[in-house]
Amino acid sequence: MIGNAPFFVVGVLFLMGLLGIFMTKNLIKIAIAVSILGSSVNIFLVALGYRTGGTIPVHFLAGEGSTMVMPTPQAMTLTAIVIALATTALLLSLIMLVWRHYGTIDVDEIRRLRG
Amino acid sequence: MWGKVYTGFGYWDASAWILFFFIAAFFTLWLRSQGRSDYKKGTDQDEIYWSGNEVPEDGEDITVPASSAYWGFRKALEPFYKGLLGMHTGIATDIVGYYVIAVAFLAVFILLV
Amino acid sequence: MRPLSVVVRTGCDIFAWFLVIFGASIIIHGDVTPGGGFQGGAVVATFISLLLVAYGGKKVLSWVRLNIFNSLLVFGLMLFFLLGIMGFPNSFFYNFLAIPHEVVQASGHGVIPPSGTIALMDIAVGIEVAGGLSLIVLSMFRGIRIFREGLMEEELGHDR
Amino acid sequence: MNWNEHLPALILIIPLFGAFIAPVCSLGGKTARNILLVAISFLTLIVAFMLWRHVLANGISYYVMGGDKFNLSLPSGMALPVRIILEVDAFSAFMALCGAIVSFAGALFSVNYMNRFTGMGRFVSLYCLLTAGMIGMMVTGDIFNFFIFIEISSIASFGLIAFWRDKPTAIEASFKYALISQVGSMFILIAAGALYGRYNMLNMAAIGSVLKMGSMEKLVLVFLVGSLAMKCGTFPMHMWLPDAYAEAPTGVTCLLVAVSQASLYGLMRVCFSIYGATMGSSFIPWMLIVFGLASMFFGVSMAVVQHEIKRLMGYHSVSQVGYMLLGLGVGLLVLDDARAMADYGFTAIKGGVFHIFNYTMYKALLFLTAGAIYYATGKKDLNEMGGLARRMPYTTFMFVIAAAAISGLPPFNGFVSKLLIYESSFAVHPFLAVVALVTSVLTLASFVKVFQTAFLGPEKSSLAKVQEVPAAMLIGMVVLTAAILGASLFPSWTLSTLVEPAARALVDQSGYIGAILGGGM
Repeated sequence: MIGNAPFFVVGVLFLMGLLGIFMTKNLIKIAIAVSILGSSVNIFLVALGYRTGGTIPVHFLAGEGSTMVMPTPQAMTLTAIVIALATTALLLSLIMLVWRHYGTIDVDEIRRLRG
Repeated sequence: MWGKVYTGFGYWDASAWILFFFIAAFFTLWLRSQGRSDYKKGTDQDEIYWSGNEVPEDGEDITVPASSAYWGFRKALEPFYKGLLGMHTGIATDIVGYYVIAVAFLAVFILLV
Repeated sequence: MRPLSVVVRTGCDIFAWFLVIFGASIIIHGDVTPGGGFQGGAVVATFISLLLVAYGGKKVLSWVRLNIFNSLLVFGLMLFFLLGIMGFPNSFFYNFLAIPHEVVQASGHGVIPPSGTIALMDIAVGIEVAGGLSLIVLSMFRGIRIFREGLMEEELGHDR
Repeated sequence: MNWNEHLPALILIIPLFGAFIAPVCSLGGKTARNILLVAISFLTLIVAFMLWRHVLANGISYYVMGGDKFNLSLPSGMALPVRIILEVDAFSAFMALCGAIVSFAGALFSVNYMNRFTGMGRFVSLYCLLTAGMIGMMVTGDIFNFFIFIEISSIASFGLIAFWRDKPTAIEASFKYALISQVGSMFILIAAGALYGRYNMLNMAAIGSVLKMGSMEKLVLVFLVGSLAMKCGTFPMHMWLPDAYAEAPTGVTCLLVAVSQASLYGLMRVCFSIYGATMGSSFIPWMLIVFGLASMFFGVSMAVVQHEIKRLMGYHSVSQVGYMLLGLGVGLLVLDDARAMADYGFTAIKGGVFHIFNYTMYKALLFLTAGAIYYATGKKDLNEMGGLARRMPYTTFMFVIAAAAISGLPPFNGFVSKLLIYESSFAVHPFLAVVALVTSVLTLASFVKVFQTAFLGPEKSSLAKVQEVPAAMLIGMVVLTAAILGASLFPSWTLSTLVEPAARALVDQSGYIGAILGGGM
């Protein structure tokens, strides 16, 4: 049961991120919610990779242990973090430009394109 | 290369269509060539016929703009379009909302069936 | 952003350089320890953001040239790319420098086999990320400053 | 060394190299940069063509990044494939060819179209990156790499949609796309992670070989299908698409069409090659059909009432994607029923795949003609146009061809693929074919409206100085027109060489799996 705790955290964080996107009107807060969503997925990946009693996956430093933690999910997480960083930077830059053009960061008022 | 495309119920042959096109073009051009070239220029005979009305000098004002095209169609389907246009609010979180609802709908129903 | 107090600035003067060294250390040891190109590069890039916070944008933007970071970015990318291409004719990204660990242990030079192109790629990525993240921070900051002071950048031919 | 073996890697290397070298090249001035843009996309096209020829001649080709040899998918003692593997079957090669043609046309068009704007070094860089991401999505054989390439193409397209950053609407469209695609890619990443946690591997073929349906696999399927359907603009999730297509610079819109097809490719890869016959229930095929019908009908009925030219075409993209979903969904529905498959299922898949080719070509051409009108007149609203046919005869000619093809008028290629879809979906239920026919009629109606208001009618005094667009833009359009006319005049040749191998590869799940798991032993 306690082994599943990370996945509960992942679920809660994921729902928090989704709710944050829908419930808030401030664009910056929406960007933060998207980051929370990304973090929850990263926790999910890291939690998947862990094997109980596993050692580090560097062959020469592993010591006596026979099971190693798979490095693939960690590599996936790092890649996902890099991508999340790029998108966060882009989202924040876009929000900056939105504020420059519209004079507001209320998501309900940024709707010149509709219909 | 010029063969037929079988659809399982019938077929489509581009070369037959092209043949038909040339035949039709031949007849059209032949009919056109039968026209008389000895009409009197500068008289009523070379005026534009516009449903018996006077032809306006500048056509710019009497064109139907694009947003008025298919006015009747839109009028007849007004309730439909009201709903459809009401759906496209253009708010960013609504767009995400439709997506998440669609995924949630799929997720619930695939587990049920 | 205004410059902060003299205490902060002195602290920045003393400690900011160590961030670069720390980041470089992470980059160079990327193949044997946790960390690597991206992490080390991100640490190096905090140097610029620290300067921005402590000294304010006006001064920092007059100190730095964006083209330097741009060329760091391109240089890192091209180095990475070149290392990938040198894997031909075996395959793209083939590790052509790697030495199997039996050979290393037989020769008696240490226990950790050289990782071949992985370390070099870490360095390339480190340079690229350091340049790129600094560029991101500086450009975002410049964007805010242009907006604040009403100096819209000159844009050619944008006919709305 | 034999370059043919390295083609799957080369097709990624070339646009990536272009993206990285572009900042250096733009120091050499305008000409060097334009030459780079066109040369890179042309080289990509050539490599895509060679890859397609190679795949047709030698079967599925795969490539192990960083392996001792390019085809060492199973190193000694490994039961599962390791390393990053690119796998190109006939369907991927077909899609990559379509994408490369569109990328080339868009690059040629952009040379003149973007001439008066600053920041072109970044534009070239992002354009090449978008091409690389799009082609990467099509050639990768690994579900996590698919996520990476989808993100590369998304990030590049956010930048390109917001390229005119002094236009408020462009920023708004880019923000909307960024938000929804970020949420969508998180769903894709969760799905990839869940598959990894379950089966300890990420290779699509290897996952497909061991997959067993359970609750988690069902959820993974839903997440992947939902997110990728959003990316290609299916009905309830389509609202970002007209905004983004209308506000991006036109050369980019043309490429975005191909990028949405790459998402559709991913959707089909997941449904046919990973899940395939093990999918069990017919829920997902029916949902694809329903999504397809909804996109077709509602997309086109929104398009009829638009009066901004690129936005109208954006709604048509929604409705055209519906045809492909209908065709491929009908094929998926009868995947494990050999008799129905031979009867009409394979025809539906052929129709869907052929429609992908046709759609990519004529929709890209339509966007390019809209861009040419914008370049020549500076106007986007149809209300302010009129009588352009006299001023821009070549553009008008190509617009007519593209509009006839998209409305499914015989003898154009759109008619052939739509005919295949009508006649095969009719066998499932007549209602499907009826909706498809009504959609086709409404498509014709809305393009008649565009043609009549923009090109016909009396000349407006405000448009008296309009001239035909420069030659490079026309050449970009001619490339696509030639593709349309070729597919129209030789439909059976196109079907047998281009479409049928792709459709056969899509259906052949065991072939896709066997190529990876049988190699390198």
